[in-house]
Order: sequence, then C-alpha cells, then structure tokens
Amino acid sequence: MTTVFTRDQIAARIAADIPEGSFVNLGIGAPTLVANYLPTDLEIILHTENGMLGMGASPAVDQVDPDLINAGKQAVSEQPGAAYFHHADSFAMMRGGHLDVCVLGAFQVAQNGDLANWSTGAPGSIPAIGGAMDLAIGAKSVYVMTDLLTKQGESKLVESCSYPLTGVGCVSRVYTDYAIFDVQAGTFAVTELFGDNTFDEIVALTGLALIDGTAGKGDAR
Amino acid sequence: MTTVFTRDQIAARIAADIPEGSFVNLGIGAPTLVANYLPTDLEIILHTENGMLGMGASPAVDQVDPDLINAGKQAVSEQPGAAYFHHADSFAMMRGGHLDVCVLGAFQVAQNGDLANWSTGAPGSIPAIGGAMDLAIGAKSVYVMTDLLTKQGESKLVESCSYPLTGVGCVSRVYTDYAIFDVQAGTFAVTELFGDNTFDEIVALTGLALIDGTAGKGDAR
Amino acid sequence: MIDKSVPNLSQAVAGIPDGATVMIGGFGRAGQPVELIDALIAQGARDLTIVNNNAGNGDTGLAALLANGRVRKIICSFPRQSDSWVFDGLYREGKIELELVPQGNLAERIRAAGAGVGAFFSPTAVGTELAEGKESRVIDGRTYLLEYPIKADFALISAYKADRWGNVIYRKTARNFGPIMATAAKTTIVQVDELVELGTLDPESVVTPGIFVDRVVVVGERRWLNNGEFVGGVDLEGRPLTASEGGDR
Amino acid sequence: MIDKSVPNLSQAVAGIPDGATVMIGGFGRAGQPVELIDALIAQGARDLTIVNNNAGNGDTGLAALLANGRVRKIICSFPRQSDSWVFDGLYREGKIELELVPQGNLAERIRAAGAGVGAFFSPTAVGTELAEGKESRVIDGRTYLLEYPIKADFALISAYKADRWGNVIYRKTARNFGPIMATAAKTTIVQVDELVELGTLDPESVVTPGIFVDRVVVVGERRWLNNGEFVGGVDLEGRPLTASEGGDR
Repeated sequence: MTTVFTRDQIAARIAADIPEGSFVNLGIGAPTLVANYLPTDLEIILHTENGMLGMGASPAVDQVDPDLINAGKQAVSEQPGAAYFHHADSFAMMRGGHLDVCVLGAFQVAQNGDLANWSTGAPGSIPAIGGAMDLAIGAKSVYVMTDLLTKQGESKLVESCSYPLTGVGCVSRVYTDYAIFDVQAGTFAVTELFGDNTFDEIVALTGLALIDGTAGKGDAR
Repeated sequence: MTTVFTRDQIAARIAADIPEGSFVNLGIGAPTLVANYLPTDLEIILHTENGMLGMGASPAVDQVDPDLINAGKQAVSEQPGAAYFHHADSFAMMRGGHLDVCVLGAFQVAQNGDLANWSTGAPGSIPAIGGAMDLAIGAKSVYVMTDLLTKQGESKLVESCSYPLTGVGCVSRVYTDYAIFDVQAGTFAVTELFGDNTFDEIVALTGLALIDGTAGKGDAR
Repeated sequence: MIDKSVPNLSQAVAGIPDGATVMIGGFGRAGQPVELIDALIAQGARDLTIVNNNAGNGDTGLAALLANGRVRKIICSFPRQSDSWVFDGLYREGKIELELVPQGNLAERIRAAGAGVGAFFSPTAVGTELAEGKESRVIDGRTYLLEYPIKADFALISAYKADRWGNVIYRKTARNFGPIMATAAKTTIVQVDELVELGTLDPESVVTPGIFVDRVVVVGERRWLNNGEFVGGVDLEGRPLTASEGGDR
Repeated sequence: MIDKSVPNLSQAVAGIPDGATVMIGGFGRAGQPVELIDALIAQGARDLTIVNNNAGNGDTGLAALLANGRVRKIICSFPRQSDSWVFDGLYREGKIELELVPQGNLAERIRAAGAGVGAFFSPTAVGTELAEGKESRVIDGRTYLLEYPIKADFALISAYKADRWGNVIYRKTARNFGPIMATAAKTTIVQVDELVELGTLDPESVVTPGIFVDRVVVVGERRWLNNGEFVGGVDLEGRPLTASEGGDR
C-alpha cells in the first residue's frame, strides 16, 4: 500500500536531518512546522529574516508580544543566546552564504534544481516574493518541503519549471510526502522511500527519469 | 604689518563657523585642534571614523582608555549621547553624505576645489591615505585648515594641484593663517582677511586671480 | 541645545508634500508607525510613493493610507497577505502601481542609498522574471544583477526609545527596516514609546545614531508594555485579550 | 551543545596554512588581537596576506608578525605612522607588497564580501591615482568606481565578551573592523576578555551574532579594566602608568 506522509511527518523527517549547531531558516507556511520536530536536546539556531537569530517556539496566548514575530507574522519567542539585527544585516547573513539550511515550499522543482514557489503566473494574481529569492540563492543547502503531487495529481517535480522561477539550480534536496530526492547533476536521485513505496512507483508518479539512490539499492549492487 | 594666525587661532576661527547641532569630523593632525575651541555651551557632535559619534575631549592622563581613541590614535573621551558603531557603518555615514562638516589638512588646494593632502608623490615615500578620500567626497562641507605658504614660501593655494589628488572639486572653504577663502565656480574668493592683511597682499602671496569677497569690499560697492 | 523632539504628531509629519517618496518602517504590523501614518492621513499629502516591506494589513495604518487614496505607487516585497484586502482591491482596479522587489534587494538597496553606494551587483533574482531589463555580470564565476539605491524624501519609523539628540533603540523584531530607512531619507521622523534623558541610552547599544534622525515624537507605551516590562495579554494586533484568552476583557 | 570556545591560543589559530589571507581587526592598537597574533607567530604560518587598517605599531602584535617575515602582502589604508618602523623598513627593502585602499573602500569591500555583494560602485577616489585601472561609471550625474569584495580565509578579532554560541560584544572604539571582518572570513577566531553564560548578553545589543564566529578564546581582562569597570592608570599601549603619572608604578 502506498505510504503518504502527512505534513507533520515530512516536517519531522526534515528535522531529523538537521545537525546540531546549524543555522536554519524555515520559510513561511508548511516549513514552519519543522520547528516543532527539532530535537529539544540539540541546539539548532533558527533565523528569521525579519531580524533575529535564536528564535523560539510560539508563546502561550497571553505571552504574545506583537514586537516579536517570525517571517510569517506569527508570534514567536526568544531563546537564550538570541540576537536582533536590522533587515540589511539579516539579508546579508542570507545572501552572504552564512545560513546552513533553509526549508522552502514549492509549486515546482526542476531536475536541475530550479525552484518555482512564488507565482503561478496566473493572470490577475497579485505577485508577492518576500525573501524567497534571497533564501534560494543564499543558504548553503536549500531543502524543499512539498507534496509530490498537486491537487490535480500532477508531479511537482518536473523536467523544467513552467511557473516563474524563484531561483536557478538552487535546490539541494526535496522532501515530499512519498520520498526524499536529491538533486544530482541534472537528475533527481531518490534517496529514501517512505513506508513500502517503491522506486518504480515514484518513477510512475513523477514521469521522470530518476536515479535510484536508496540505501537498499546501493546495498543490492 | 602682516598678520599670521597661529594654528590655534585658525582652529578657533574655524570653530566659530560651526553651528550648533552640526555633525563634524576633524581630520588627524592640526584640524584636531578645532575641538579645543568649540563653544562649550553649544552642542556640536564630533564623529571619529574609527566608530564613534559624540567624541569628547582628551582625558586626564590617568583616565586614558586604550579602547577609546580618535582617528589619530589619541586618547579621547565619551560625551553623554555618544554612540559606537563599526567601520562600515562609520564610513557609510561619511560616504552617504550625512556629516555636515569635515576639516582636513592640505598640501595643496586648487581653485576648482581639488584637494591634495595625502602624498607629495616623492619617490620612496610610503603612501598612506586613511579616510581622507572618503571624507573629501562625503562631507556636505569640506573645510581645509592649512598654512597659506609652504616652508619654502610657495602658495598652497594653486591653479591646479601638482601633488596626487585626494578628491576632485571637493573643498568648500580654506582657512589659512592669513585669510579665509571660499571656492566659488573655479576661483578662490577671499571672504575674510585676518588683522590688517589686505586683498592685494593675498593676491601677491598666492599669485592667483582672486575674488575679493570680504564684507568691507562688499559694503564699499 | 539640540532637541529633535516635536510636541505632537501633526508637527512630526509637517511639510510632507504631495508626490513625496516616503519610506515606512515595519514588517507586517511589527514596527509599523501607525500613529505617524494616521497623522500623515490627517495631514493630507497625496500622490505618494511608499516604500515598505508589505502593502498594509487590515484596515489600519498603511492600509488606511492606501484606502484614503493617497498612494500612487508602492515599492515592496510582499504585498499579498491574508489581511491585505485594501491593497488587493486597489491593485485589481488598477488604482495603484506596484514595484515588486525581493526583500533582500529591498533592504540592500535602501542601505546603499544611505551609504553612498551608487549601485551594486546582487546575487538575488538571477534567471527569474524579476531580472528582466537588469544589467547582469559574471563576477568570479557567479552571475549578479545590477541594483540601484532606493532613496526617499521622508522616512516614518516606529522605535522604542530615543533621546533629544535622536539616538534611537528598537525593541525585538520591530527593529526590521527602521535603522536602514533612517539612513536613506532626507528627513527621518521617528515615533517612540518614550523619550529618555540624554546619556541614558548605552552608547554601545544605540542602533540608530542621531545623525540619521530629524524629528522624534512620543506616542506613549504600547498596550503590551508597562514601564518597559512586557506584560502580555494582547493579540498580534496589540488588542487586549478577552477573558477567555487569559486577558482582562 | 554548541560550544565554540577553545581552551588555548594555539588551538585558536590551529590550521592557518601558509599562503592564507588573514584579516586582523583593530585600528592602530585599539581592538588589535595581540594575543592571537602572537599565537600565529608561534604557529608558524608564512607567506600570509594580511588585511588590516594599518601596518603595525611599535614592535608588538602585527608589527612582530611582519618582523618575523611571515607576511607577503598587506592590504591596508594607513601603513605610515609614527611607530610603523617595522613596516617602513620592510617596504623600503622591497620585502613586502602593499595594496593601499582608502579606509572607506576597505570597510565597504569587507562588508560586501560578507553580504554576498558581487561588486559595488563607490564614490571614493574618483579622479585620483588610486582610480587607475578601475572601471568608472556615471550614475545619476555622479562618477563612481567599481570596487570588489575583500574576502579572507581567517579573521582574527579582539572583542570584549562572548558566549559559547559565539555571540560577541565589543568595547568602545575597539569595535572598529571586528564586526565586518567576522562576516568576510571563512573561519573567524575571536579573543575575548571574558566568556559569559549563554543568555547573559542582551539580544538587543549583540554586535556580532554567533553565525559569524567559529572559535572563541579567553585571554583575560586588559590592564585598564577590573571586573568590567574601567580603572584607568594605563598609557595608550595599555602599560600601567608610572607613579609620577598618577599610576601604581
């Protein structure tokens, strides 16, 4: 039976890959969930582009401080060791290559690592880019967190993006609800299958030429 | 009899022209003397390019703090209302046009406002520029404090500089030991004569075509 | 004696002419100078170009300025939000011009204006539709786009405390665009919770030195503070919580 | 648990190879990381390119590194000083290469390296001999020169206090180049008077966040401080005053 991870399961899987001491930016929307699954005994430092390192969890409702929010404009808290800075310094951290990991959502990811996550290009839609283009080119590792398929059942992993790009060749890895994919020299490599999912099922769902990079495959050779 | 101001007299004369509320950078060397003559009842805020606004006077000898120095590496003090910042922020203030006045020394000033104050271009000399080029192009008003004549009796005010330039067309006004000169559309205007010095004497000393911009001259017309 | 404080909000925003470019601090509601914006609405300036990260939230502050038809153009990174209905309507009706700028370019271009940088090569947006019409260059094997400074006539900023020289400190993530906008505007106007005695702010911790500030106006403490202590009991818009949420109402 | 502190100076400077580019903080003696420089001399790396505002003072610190013949090239704004005899001698003998950079360009180029800026148009040095060979461009009626980032393999910085995450604060004008050099080097090494508990530094006042810091080493309080209080009684080199000067000696 096909295994489809929930968003929380994907978030937990991503969290497990982030080493202690990493500086991490979690994009607005679903990637924010990753924070809930970071091991509490490890020190991982969250960056929010609106000017903070050492961001902590959502506060209790009566501890909401409107001066202390994340990039999604949600209330957050301050960890010991936190620091505040202005927007140019915050984006200098990003654009200067100092963040270890960012996690972003996606409309599409192409097999060369191109990312489309800010606009469907639909006529009449209101564009909004925020910090996504800066994160895409700035973080050392750009992880995408997404469902593999659109609501219409189309693969979000594609040969080349049809939607407007956020960044070129910038994605390192894609965590989907079916499997994990690494971007390797212009091709997606499936590095982990969730549950009993098979490589062939993923090939069928994406319609792409994929590399089988799962440990099992490696072992079998 | 010809009046020749001492350096302290020139410094006092410059200080008298600086309005309250000005942000002022005093270059290393003689311009530093201006600080001693700023009226103590007026608030004038001194900038030092090594990262401070609100710089105060030299401390007593037993209050010397090696962490608190000016651009000339001399001990200074901190006024109430001071602020510290790093070097890029400090020069952004300068280069972004936020300083009202800087006072610099000079080897030569040309009648178009060109300044030469960092190198005589002599073979074998060791060059050192520091922040002079940034000050020259950055401050709203660039005042030069200098003797009118070199030790060899040559005018430091010249048609065009023979020494390497610090900045092009950047000088607003020159305070010398004989008179004050404004740079006006490619010509020096004598705006104030010290003591009994006459316009004709200054023309003779400089060998330049000068404008008589003294108040007396203006009144006489 | 230098005293940059002005006695009221109307004097704080005096002289902003029609057609001015006005930077407005804040990221969403955090650091948004709502009182200064309300004063600007009352003051009446029209045909404004606004620089802000967003394009207004709800019906107050920047959104109210837009709703009053005062804004010709907005330069921002993230106009579309769950509560940006005022902007959304104006944009769909073609009543407001939008210049969309990636947030990092927005911040760096504002900084460049304050720092005297003529232009800079930015790594962001290469290969995207926002690169169209921009000069590109490969430096050290990487492609960059040339970006120009964003300057303003006025900046309206919300901060925590100031002294009469205009030295300013901020509070938490409400700092955001304030420090850089203060450097990029000809006239910088700061609203603060509190004006403190000169010499009270730690010189090591001043974030915006007075050289960048022209006017300071005191608006009083926000509802989630009491004598500088965080007392909570508000929602994200700063409204007191209801009793069922643990508040006083 | 993140702990960037290292137990001693030799571990702090471990791994700096021959031929490395090393930024050294400080303006004159203020903020000069003398203990780290001494450790670098003991460590033995040669053929270094050094980035500093100056080229050494007296016979200690950076001057001693130069005197030991470890420096191939120095990038600085103000080599010639009353006490720069070590550099002066090497330069006159042709034993050291000098790249002279106006101080504002030096600072902005270091910042650019840390901020991911590919290059920028600078207003400084236009029309001077330091403009030779540089690309110029007129923007908005003003001429600028194109300047490139200065990056480094290592930065050696002296600061006041740090925590184990590498958050750093400085003291007075000893801050100078530290914060920008920390952003521009692959590996940033900070010597501090004191390591403090995580959470002790005010998040509003951290100057260099830990993201820019790799190693922290404690060297103890300078001679003009006692438990963080300024006690004076030193000269500009930090030496205790003699009795006739009002000191203890």
